[in-house]
Amino acid sequence: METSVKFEDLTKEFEDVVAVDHLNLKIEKGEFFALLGPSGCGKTTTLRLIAGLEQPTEGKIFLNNEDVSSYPPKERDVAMVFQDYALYPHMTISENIGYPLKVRGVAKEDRQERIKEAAENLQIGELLDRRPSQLSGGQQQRVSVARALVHEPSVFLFDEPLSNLDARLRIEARTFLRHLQKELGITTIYVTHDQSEALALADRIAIMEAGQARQVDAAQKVYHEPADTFVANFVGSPPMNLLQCRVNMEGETPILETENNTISFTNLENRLQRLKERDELILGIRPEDMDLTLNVDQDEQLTGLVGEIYAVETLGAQVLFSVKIGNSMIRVREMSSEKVSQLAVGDDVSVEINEDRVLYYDAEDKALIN
Amino acid sequence: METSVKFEDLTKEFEDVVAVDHLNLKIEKGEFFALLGPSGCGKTTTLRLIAGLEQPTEGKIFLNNEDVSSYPPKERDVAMVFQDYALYPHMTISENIGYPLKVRGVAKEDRQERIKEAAENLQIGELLDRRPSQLSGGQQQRVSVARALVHEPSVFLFDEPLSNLDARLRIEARTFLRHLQKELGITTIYVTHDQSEALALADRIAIMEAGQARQVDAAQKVYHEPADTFVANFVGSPPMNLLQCRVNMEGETPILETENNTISFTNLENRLQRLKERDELILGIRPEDMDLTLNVDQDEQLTGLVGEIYAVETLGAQVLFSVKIGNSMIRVREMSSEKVSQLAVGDDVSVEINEDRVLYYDAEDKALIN
Amino acid sequence: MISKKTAFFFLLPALVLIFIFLIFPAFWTLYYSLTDYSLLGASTEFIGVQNFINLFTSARFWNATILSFEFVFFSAIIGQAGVGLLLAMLFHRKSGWLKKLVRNLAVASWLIPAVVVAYAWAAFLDKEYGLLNQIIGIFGFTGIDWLNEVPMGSIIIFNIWRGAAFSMLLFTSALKTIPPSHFETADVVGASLWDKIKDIVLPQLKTFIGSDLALITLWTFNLFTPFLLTGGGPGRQTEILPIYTYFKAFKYMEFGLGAAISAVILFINLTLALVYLNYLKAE
Amino acid sequence: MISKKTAFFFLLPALVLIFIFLIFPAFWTLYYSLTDYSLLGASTEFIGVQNFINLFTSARFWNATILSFEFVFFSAIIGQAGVGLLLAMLFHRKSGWLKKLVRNLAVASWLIPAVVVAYAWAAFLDKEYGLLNQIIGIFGFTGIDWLNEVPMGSIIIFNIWRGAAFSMLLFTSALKTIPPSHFETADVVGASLWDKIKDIVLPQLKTFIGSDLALITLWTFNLFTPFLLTGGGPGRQTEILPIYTYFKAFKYMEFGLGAAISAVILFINLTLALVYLNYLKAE
Repeated sequence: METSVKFEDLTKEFEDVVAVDHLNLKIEKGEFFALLGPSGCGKTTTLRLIAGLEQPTEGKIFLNNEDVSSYPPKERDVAMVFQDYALYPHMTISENIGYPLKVRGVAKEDRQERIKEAAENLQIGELLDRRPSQLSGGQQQRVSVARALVHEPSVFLFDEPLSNLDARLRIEARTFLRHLQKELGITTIYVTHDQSEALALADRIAIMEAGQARQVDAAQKVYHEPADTFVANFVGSPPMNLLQCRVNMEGETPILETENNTISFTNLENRLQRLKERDELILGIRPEDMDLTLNVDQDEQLTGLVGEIYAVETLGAQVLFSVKIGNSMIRVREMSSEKVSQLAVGDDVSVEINEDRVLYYDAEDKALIN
Repeated sequence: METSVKFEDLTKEFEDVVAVDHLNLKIEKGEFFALLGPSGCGKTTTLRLIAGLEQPTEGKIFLNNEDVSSYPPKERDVAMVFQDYALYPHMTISENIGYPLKVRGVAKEDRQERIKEAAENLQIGELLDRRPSQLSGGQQQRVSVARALVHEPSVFLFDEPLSNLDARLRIEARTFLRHLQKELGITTIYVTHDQSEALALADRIAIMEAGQARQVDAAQKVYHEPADTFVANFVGSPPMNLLQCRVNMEGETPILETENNTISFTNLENRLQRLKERDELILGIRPEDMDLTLNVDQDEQLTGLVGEIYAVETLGAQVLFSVKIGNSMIRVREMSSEKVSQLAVGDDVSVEINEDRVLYYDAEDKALIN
Repeated sequence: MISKKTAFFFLLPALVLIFIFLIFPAFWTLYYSLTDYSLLGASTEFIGVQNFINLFTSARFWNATILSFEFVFFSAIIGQAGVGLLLAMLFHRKSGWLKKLVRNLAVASWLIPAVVVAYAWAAFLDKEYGLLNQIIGIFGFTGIDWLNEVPMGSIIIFNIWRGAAFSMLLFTSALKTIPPSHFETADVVGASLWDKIKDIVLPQLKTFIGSDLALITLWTFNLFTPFLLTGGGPGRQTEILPIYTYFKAFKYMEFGLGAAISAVILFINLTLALVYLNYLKAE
Repeated sequence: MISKKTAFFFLLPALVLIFIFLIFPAFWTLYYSLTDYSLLGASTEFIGVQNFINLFTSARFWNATILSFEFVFFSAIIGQAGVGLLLAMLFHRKSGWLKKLVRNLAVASWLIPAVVVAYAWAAFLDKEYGLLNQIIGIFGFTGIDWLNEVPMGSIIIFNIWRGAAFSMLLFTSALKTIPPSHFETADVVGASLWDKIKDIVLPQLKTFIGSDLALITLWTFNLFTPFLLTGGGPGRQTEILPIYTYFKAFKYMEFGLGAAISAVILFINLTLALVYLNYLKAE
């Protein structure tokens, strides 16, 4: 596939902070690509480097195979949508959308036509004579996308464009953006700190921390196989449970000892190799891959993970249990049901793990063990 | 059960706006009660009326069966936690927590002891000598709860206390608050615009709009049986699908006609009565109560809801499909699976509905038909 | 924070004072402007609009009025607001020692009493010993007696210097109210500096520019300190309205006429204030 | 917004001007303060610290200095800042016509030229025709020649009136920086008005109070307009430092001595500014 954007050792330093640290990435033509990470991870700086609003300290940026590292913004053929929409309050919607064309000296009739086309694409054709202050947040957001669209850039840059919308509108705008991007097929780079937004929108996601990409993969893969514990802990709501444990070999059978429990898995063959040679591991288990059972008989000697329910929270059709096991807290998500509704705070429970879904991370470098 | 807070016809008018409109509510002792609604629905005004920060235009407020409508805030025995935490920047954490005691003239040694106790309850015992600016958002939030706790109020008032935290911290703080409230057993009234927060935290929820309560029920009930279409559309993420349709009786068999489809349900007996006498209905179906099937043979005459996939979004372990059916958009949530991953934008699909979960709303007054 | 009753209790005397000190003097001035009140005459009599007739037929009054408008236009509108806006834009979103230095120097200019400034200027511009003429001398030119030969120019430059800092600081804050994304959007689409000024800065700072012009116009119109530099002279070349009033009312004790001039100044100021207010409201 | 090169190109002349107009006059003043430069004398000679010795042994200089400090303390610190803070607190989180009226009147006080105000005050306080004495007369008291008998009091009240509006507006904005939840938290726990002032307002407004005091102290210290009201008299009862400088440097052309007084004023102002800056930094 054709490459649309490429970084080679892209680095940006601000006084004493390295915001982007030797980043190497390729983004395909037509791809919806998300830069995801906590604040200060360098994702916005990366976007601004692509736009030319910042100059790289080191490294190169290629757009459509051309080295644009030293080009000013206007020569890069990109369009940017800002978090605050950046609409000019004294211009009408039509003037706002047409501004990039006006600056580039497009003739008035031609301009009018392209404004109309962009506005219809965004379903805001009837708002053209209003001013930004007369529009709702969702409509303003669409106007800012229309303005980016109108000069037919080869790359779209989005800087947290949905974060000023309320929860309901955000979901609607998300669906709309996802649909629009697939329809137009314009390469899109999307910065967000919201993992659910990145999962929902992007074809591929780069999860960033401290200026580096921890994982670059498709949304499903990022969710189901986080490359390290940072990603595992950042993606998912609530995030993956991470359990520190020691490996104890009883002959050929590995036993995992956690703080005050032992776990042994039945289906051993495929795990044996990766468990055998290590002393310490971190288990990663998503909350939906576990199940709770009430311990009726308190005297019985229990195996597996046992603990006490710390809190019960309703999540719509599901219920989230926080279970205190020694000093760690495990979160278990269950579909609400007759059985589940009987579990209450303070109950002693066993946690069953869906063995096939367990991931193993190295206790040293925190990376996924394959 | 004992009543802790009661409103009788509580009304608050501001110049030309009726913020709270003849509200009647009873909140039990020890209950975690949420006021949920969009901005401007009157939820915060209601909280401020309880605190005594606003005076009601009409109606009465009872705390522990005493009419406190005309009492100043300090005589109401409530404590309030604000969205911005309202910590005094020039005081240490210890002084902040102890401020309510100092104002009430509690002796210094006694004060120290109670500050320590509250701080330990909130697990911030080691922060007492710091200043608010040295604390993270989550720690500040705990300090503000500790300050509310220290004067042992009979009612806790929370005004969106988690909305300044990031997504990850919010989930942790939510679990902690839920646990703490159950442990202390203090009646808690919690204002939020975030439906997931209200569902997770509260025993009961009042969903407010335009100063009135549209539904007052347990979290599970609010989710599974919204009392009207406003609640149905406000609770859940994404919200319930609402489908307008006409009822056509074919003899004793009701047929539902939507814009360009017909639906007939097999299990008729229990529905007959409520469908028979009406012309128009609104069907309410949660996204997780539907299923998609790919229409392989395009020529076949299909019954049920048929449409085209408009967008596909990953939601962690699940996938959200937006399906365009005529002019309406239906959202369907599926567990990710082999079958589901084959569905793509533009595919023609049939939508199957889990009949037992369908809710019926009156097309006129938008209320649930029981 | 304070109950209505307490507030009223504190406010009543404040209101009475404001009434006495602000409203009453205005009426008092108007009343006296219709009399021949003077410390030179024996008794005070009501003479109708005679003072105003005298004023409006006096060449000296018209000279003062025209000079005042010249002074305001060149030193305040063109000078202070123009220089202030230019400096603010130069430093917008920049940082570094240069910005700090200019800002500190600007504020420092307020530390110095007008008397001292006027004094330093008088010394700077002095014909024989002044620094300016000595510098000019180095280049072989003959010095000029600045305060006598270009007196209006001297007090205009003096007032620009005194006031540009205010406009600069006001516009610096004002520019911060424009979100950076507005400039960056313009950068990405390739707008020039002039595009940005025309399409972003001027339209969005209209209110600030209006307020700034209103304030500095009024201040400059009412400024008495040029008196320190030129005493209104030479001749009457720098006798702006406040200096003219001073001569009439204080120096020669023609209180009735002084009141009439005061009334005219009040009227001009009110008119200017209303024009600006109207402009600001239209936004 | 502007490239570094362009900025430098514009800034160079600005910097040169600032250097000439601000830095140089200061050194110039210091230099002249060591000479006997005067329009009366024949030639200018270097006389070392003689001017300063003359100054520090002059009773008139000490009188002016003490009067200046009195004037600043009573009219600026107690008067303007105190009245301003009180008014700001009274109106905090209130709305209504009273607040609007007081604010508009406060701003309106800036519309009026100092000359006109001084004039109205002179008329108001006049012994025989002044309104104040006429009011007093109604109650059967004998009028006082205010400007002659309590001249310092008169110019102090005059300056409070001119400046309280500034402090009030500054503190009004400052109070808005305290989140309402801080006051409401205090309300819920039952804090009294005094608790709120002591525990919330004063600690959180320290910086604003410091800045306000710094500004109004310097302004008042440098104020020349009391001259309009009393001309420094009667006798030397209101001859504050700027007026003293005026007499020496402008009226009697003793430029060397004038430079020495200017240097002393500059020194006092710098000291005051540094004290305030230090206090603000400590926050």
